[in-house]
Amino acid sequence: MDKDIKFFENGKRIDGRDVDELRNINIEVGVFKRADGSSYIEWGGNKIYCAVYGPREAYPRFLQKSDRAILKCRYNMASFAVEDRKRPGPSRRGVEIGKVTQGALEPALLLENFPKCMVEVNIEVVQADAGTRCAGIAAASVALANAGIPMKELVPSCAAGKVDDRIVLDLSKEEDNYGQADLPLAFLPRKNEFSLLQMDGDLSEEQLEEALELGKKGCLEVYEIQKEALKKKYVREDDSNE
Amino acid sequence: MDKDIKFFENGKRIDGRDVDELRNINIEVGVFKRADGSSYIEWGGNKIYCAVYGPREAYPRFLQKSDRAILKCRYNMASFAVEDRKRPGPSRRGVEIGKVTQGALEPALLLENFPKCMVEVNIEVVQADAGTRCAGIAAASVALANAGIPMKELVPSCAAGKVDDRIVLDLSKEEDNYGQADLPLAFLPRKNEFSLLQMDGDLSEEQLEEALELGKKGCLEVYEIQKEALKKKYVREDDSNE
Amino acid sequence: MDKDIKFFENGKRIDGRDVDELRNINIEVGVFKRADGSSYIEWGGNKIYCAVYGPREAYPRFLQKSDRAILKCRYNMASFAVEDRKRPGPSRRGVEIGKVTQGALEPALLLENFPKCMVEVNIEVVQADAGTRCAGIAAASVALANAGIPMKELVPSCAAGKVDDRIVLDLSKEEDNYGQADLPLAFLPRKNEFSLLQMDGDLSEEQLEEALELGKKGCLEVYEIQKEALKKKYVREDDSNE
Amino acid sequence: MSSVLSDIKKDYMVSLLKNGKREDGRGLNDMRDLKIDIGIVNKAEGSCYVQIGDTKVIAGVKCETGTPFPDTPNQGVFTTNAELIPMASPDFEAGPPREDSIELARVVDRGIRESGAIDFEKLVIKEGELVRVLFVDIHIMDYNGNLFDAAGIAAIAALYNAKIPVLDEEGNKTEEQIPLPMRKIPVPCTYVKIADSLLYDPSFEEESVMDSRITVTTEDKGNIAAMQKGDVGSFKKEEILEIVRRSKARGDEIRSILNEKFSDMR
Amino acid sequence: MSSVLSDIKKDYMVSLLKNGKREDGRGLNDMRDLKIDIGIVNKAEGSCYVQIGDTKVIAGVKCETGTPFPDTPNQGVFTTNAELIPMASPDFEAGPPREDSIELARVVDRGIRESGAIDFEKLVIKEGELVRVLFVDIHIMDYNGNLFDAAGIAAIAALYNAKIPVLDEEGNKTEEQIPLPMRKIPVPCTYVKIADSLLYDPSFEEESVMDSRITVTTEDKGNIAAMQKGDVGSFKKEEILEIVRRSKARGDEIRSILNEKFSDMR
Amino acid sequence: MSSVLSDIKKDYMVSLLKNGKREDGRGLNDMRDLKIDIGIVNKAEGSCYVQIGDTKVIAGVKCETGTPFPDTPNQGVFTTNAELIPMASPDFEAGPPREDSIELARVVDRGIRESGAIDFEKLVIKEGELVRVLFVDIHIMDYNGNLFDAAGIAAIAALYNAKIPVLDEEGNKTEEQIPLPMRKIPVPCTYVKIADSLLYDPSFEEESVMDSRITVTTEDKGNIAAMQKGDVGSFKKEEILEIVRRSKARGDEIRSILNEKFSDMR
Repeated sequence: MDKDIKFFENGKRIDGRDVDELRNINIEVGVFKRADGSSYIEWGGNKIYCAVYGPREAYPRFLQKSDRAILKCRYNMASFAVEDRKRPGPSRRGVEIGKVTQGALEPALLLENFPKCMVEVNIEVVQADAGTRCAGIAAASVALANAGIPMKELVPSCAAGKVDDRIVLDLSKEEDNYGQADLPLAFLPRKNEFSLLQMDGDLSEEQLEEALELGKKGCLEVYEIQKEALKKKYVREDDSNE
Repeated sequence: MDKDIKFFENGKRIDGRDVDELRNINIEVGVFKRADGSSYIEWGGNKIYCAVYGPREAYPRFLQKSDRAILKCRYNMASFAVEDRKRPGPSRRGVEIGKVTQGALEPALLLENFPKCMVEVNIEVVQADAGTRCAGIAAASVALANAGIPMKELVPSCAAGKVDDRIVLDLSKEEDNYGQADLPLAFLPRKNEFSLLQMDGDLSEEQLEEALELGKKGCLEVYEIQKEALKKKYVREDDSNE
Repeated sequence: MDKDIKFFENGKRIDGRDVDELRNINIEVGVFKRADGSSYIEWGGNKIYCAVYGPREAYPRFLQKSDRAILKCRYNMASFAVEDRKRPGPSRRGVEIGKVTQGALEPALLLENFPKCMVEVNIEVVQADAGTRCAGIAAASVALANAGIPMKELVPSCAAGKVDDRIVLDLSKEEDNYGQADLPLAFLPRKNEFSLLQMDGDLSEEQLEEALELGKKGCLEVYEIQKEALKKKYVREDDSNE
Repeated sequence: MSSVLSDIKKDYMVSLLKNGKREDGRGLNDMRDLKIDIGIVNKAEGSCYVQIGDTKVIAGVKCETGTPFPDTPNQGVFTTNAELIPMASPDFEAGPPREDSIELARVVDRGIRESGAIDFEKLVIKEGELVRVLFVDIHIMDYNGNLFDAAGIAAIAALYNAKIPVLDEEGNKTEEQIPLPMRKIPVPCTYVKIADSLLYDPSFEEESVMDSRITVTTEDKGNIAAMQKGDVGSFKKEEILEIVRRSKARGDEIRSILNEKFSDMR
Repeated sequence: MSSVLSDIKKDYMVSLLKNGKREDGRGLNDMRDLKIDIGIVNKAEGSCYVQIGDTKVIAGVKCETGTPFPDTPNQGVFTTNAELIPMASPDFEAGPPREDSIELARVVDRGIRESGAIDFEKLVIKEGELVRVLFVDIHIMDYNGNLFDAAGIAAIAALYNAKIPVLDEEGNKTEEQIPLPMRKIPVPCTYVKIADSLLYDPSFEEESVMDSRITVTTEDKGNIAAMQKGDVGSFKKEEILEIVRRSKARGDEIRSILNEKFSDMR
Repeated sequence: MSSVLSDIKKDYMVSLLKNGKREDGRGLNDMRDLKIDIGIVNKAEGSCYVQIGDTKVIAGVKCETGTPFPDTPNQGVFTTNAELIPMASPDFEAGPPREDSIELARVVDRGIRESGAIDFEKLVIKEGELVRVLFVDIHIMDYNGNLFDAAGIAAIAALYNAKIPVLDEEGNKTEEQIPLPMRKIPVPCTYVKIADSLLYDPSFEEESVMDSRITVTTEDKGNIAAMQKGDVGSFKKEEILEIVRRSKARGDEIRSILNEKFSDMR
């Protein structure tokens, strides 16, 4: 769906970034009182909240698993988060994103510690600007840590993509709409494996390899931001406890 | 939303009533066989049935309260009850009216006698002509008595309102549509408190006080009609038992 | 709803059949692996699959009967089974057909052998060409036998109808659309009773009697086809077991 | 009902039936008291309250304009809806229509549609573009058996009661009103079978122990316009024909009651 | 909460209230910290984040064009929706709007509509044919009591924040933008009654033991535009009038905060 | 399945896999028998029955006309729907589409859409006003693993099978029929990982113990059009690239089978 758009000028992208550069990301931890864990992420123009509840008894009961907790992930977009008003309530797109979000986060969690329980992740997109699912996963992983859910590692996430035949990191809205491919990824840094992998568009095998490498690099940067956000939260709390 | 309507002529309202005069009200008790209690009210052009079931075990179970019965109130309007056909099934308006109806009736009931149970009130508007929620509450209270639900007192209900800057009792359809304020009330005569209070339009503090006074007077008249209806029912039954 | 259609020529119907002649019917047994019993029927232009699950514990539990299994019948039409695309998902027509299908099949089953259980019949119309409910019932009865559900007898089914004032067997699409009456029947051969009987159109008492007779004859022919299909299945299996 | 209690009740009924008696004292072919109040809802285009014994239903007709279905450009649109509201029985739940109310609505609908009761071509305003859209909504208020007959009678009477506005050339409503183009009076008659006895107009108690149920809708000439075997069970050919004969006679009686009321209306 | 625990908590609160104190140290007529952030979502036509204590809500305004309702051909369309999303409380479930969120949306809606806050006639593009359609969507993010006030303040501020495109003669959007035709600032004030004490701005804990609740929405002149007694319980006339008086004063304070923010915006 | 049984089964499979074997005797990169029957439903514009081992699906194409989406006025509309009907598995329930069927439909949809298989511009009748609206509906009849590949193959074959009526200048259907404007044949290939082994075309049993799943859709030139990691688990970069390489080869084989069938069709 290429339009007549100039994606690069003097080696820089439309918004001035390098090909391997993330947008600005800021994560706050513990933003809600009711939730067991919560976070707020600003990632480029994305504004996303995440609240985690659990572990608590899984309900309805037929969902319970005898050997571990189940993870429920709900992704919702506010009707006013996008240019054209979205109808309130669940959408097919949101249901699928909830499902792949669960698949991305679950490998990092020690759910076997809590049989018959559930852990609920609620992701609320208040402003959307390309890459909401990755931003949501990154925020959710931090909120899960904030809720004290035992985990092997944090799950960073970010997208690679192809515009104008070049592989770039973290597509902007314009690159996403008119580019050639989008590859949302989540990465488990210690396990060195991808736990989110979707793609649509057109990629050769070589381009895929390049995109995976670039995406991994991006995820590792997000990982640092996630750790920093948690550190800031707990150091601050320690300070105030003194 | 004033229109160019003459609401008063020679001190009388469009339908010939005085400002503090109710429309004609007639209540029948025990009109259904299956229900545990029932009633039928004609109030002006309103025609409303009410059926009460219970107390019986609350279902689904997670609704049960260990220290008292729950009260469920359902308000439904027949598709043919209004000028423009209403889509069959629940509406947002109906859901809210069900909720405030519950709030209006519950203070008068001794629900603590029936832990884990539910009492269901079904209000069916067959013809609507302004003031259906008040008429429904008045009918429901009588049907609850007919069902033998223990209660502290009956709950009369009626609306006050403002048209042409004057406070009037029991708005007609035209007064409701083009008047300045509507104030549906339910009143607990023994407790001397209001258990339904909604209002929309425009009222000064003084007008509110006047409207509450007038509404209370109206409720007390409805109270007599409710008692009369029950008396007629049980006296007639006693007669026929002799 | 007669159109200017010539339904008979030289004593034959539009598609060349005699008045008492069925369309071609072919039934295959055991076409699915997951289901406990299954069948596929081609009946004229109808193509219908049937899968049976059970007996297994009835769910949700409040459906359980203490003295017998319940029978659930689901009739679904693929969106592409008809000329004008059908919206996917349940329709009012489908719900009613599921209900009468249950009523047609249940008298032949020994459901009292399985208290608190359920038997589920799923009928999927992949191509529709008049008479799908009868074809579905005939296929379902065979699939129930294939699932080993104990039964008193098979339930054959077929429609009689009236076109051009004559009683005919097994209406074609054109006869159904423009004919004068449709009478879908299911027949219990041993009990000599009808377990499906619906009718719409215009029939005199005498015409009804004639149609019931003709329908019974048709059902008995379908009965032979059902038995043949089961025989073929089990003889073949016995062969392959040697 | 627990099956033990149900068995005991059924045994009792069967022993009564052996002597040609029913629990409420009626003969096998008797109807409970029938009460028909036409025109009770003045906001509806047409309405009717029907009471058969303690079963009470209300039907209302509303009329809008809309586009015809593509395959019937020269016919008005007709929709029947039934609500088994929680008011009517402790077993009815609120929410989307369940299979019972769908079957009820569809059986009533077919009886009216297939009998040719309404001249649908007269509901066309502009062929292929604009037609009258009729809604019959049936509310079950008190469920004590035999909903099919009560709903069917209420629906046809509400249609005969209905007045719709005459439209001017642009399709706008005028003050003038006309009745619907009605041609026939279909009447449904419902029988249940309990241990080989055929009972007309079943009560709630009878329905709870019945072996099988059938509804036959006849029209003015005595022909059958619709039939529906309901729920479980099965019927012999002879039983079906016997029920049809009785339904014709019963239908004629109810039709003359209705006809009288309709002429009172004018 | 189990009723035993609930009783103990209520006893404790009542004993505090006897001394004019609340669990969190506030006076009976005090509001928790109020934070209002206007214009936080730039994809929305207007938006506002409101925090009252730990209760956090976001309201967004979107504007489309569409046909007016037949009975108000000369007025724009206005719709309020509230989502009590599972994020905000362990007790909120996803799915169709429940009665609580419907009541919340309808009370906020009435406050704005009935106060005449919006000049609906100025939202007409072509009378009877094309009007602006306004949606206010309210998301409850963290539920710690007093949703009505938080949602009502967020909604009116988002409306004042909203800019909509000027349309050319064919009804197409131009680059130019104008604010909505706002006229008034309705402010809801919610009180609960616990054992004869009237408490402004109830916390979650207070709501969980309250006897009754009431919301009074006043407008700029001090008149009442909407009221709603919520949930169970009842109020004396004197209590109602006292709450109205307090709500007028409280409403004026919040209105001046809002007015200041609105003038900053320009 | 209880987790104990599941563990035992998995241990058994893993021990087989160590020797490069699968429960059903296949090699790790082998597909079960593939059967493709094109054009089995003559009421559909296009249709295809696909069987992979015991997994059976049917896809049908219907074509209507309608308005394009506002942001793509020069493109037809394409919708994919999948129904995991209760027929196919004791675990599928009737009702609104569950997350599994939504994911299935969306993955099939993206493979077709993103590969450019359909020339959507040729589906425009009048730009911005009237376009062809294509529906692909996929019915899962018997669920025995690997729905993604079966559904994806059935969908693309049904589209190639489809004939739609040529429209005259007023947009009315003529007798003449043309095939859809198809350009490419996207083919999905699904692999699961069980204890570090990568298995093509997983059976139901294999899916029930898998650690992770991935679907790669390639198009005619060998490029990737869509990918989806499904369910839990994770993959190394090298595993992903290995699966992509195998999917290209496997995709080519299936494409040539399809191409042969498509040329038979003409």
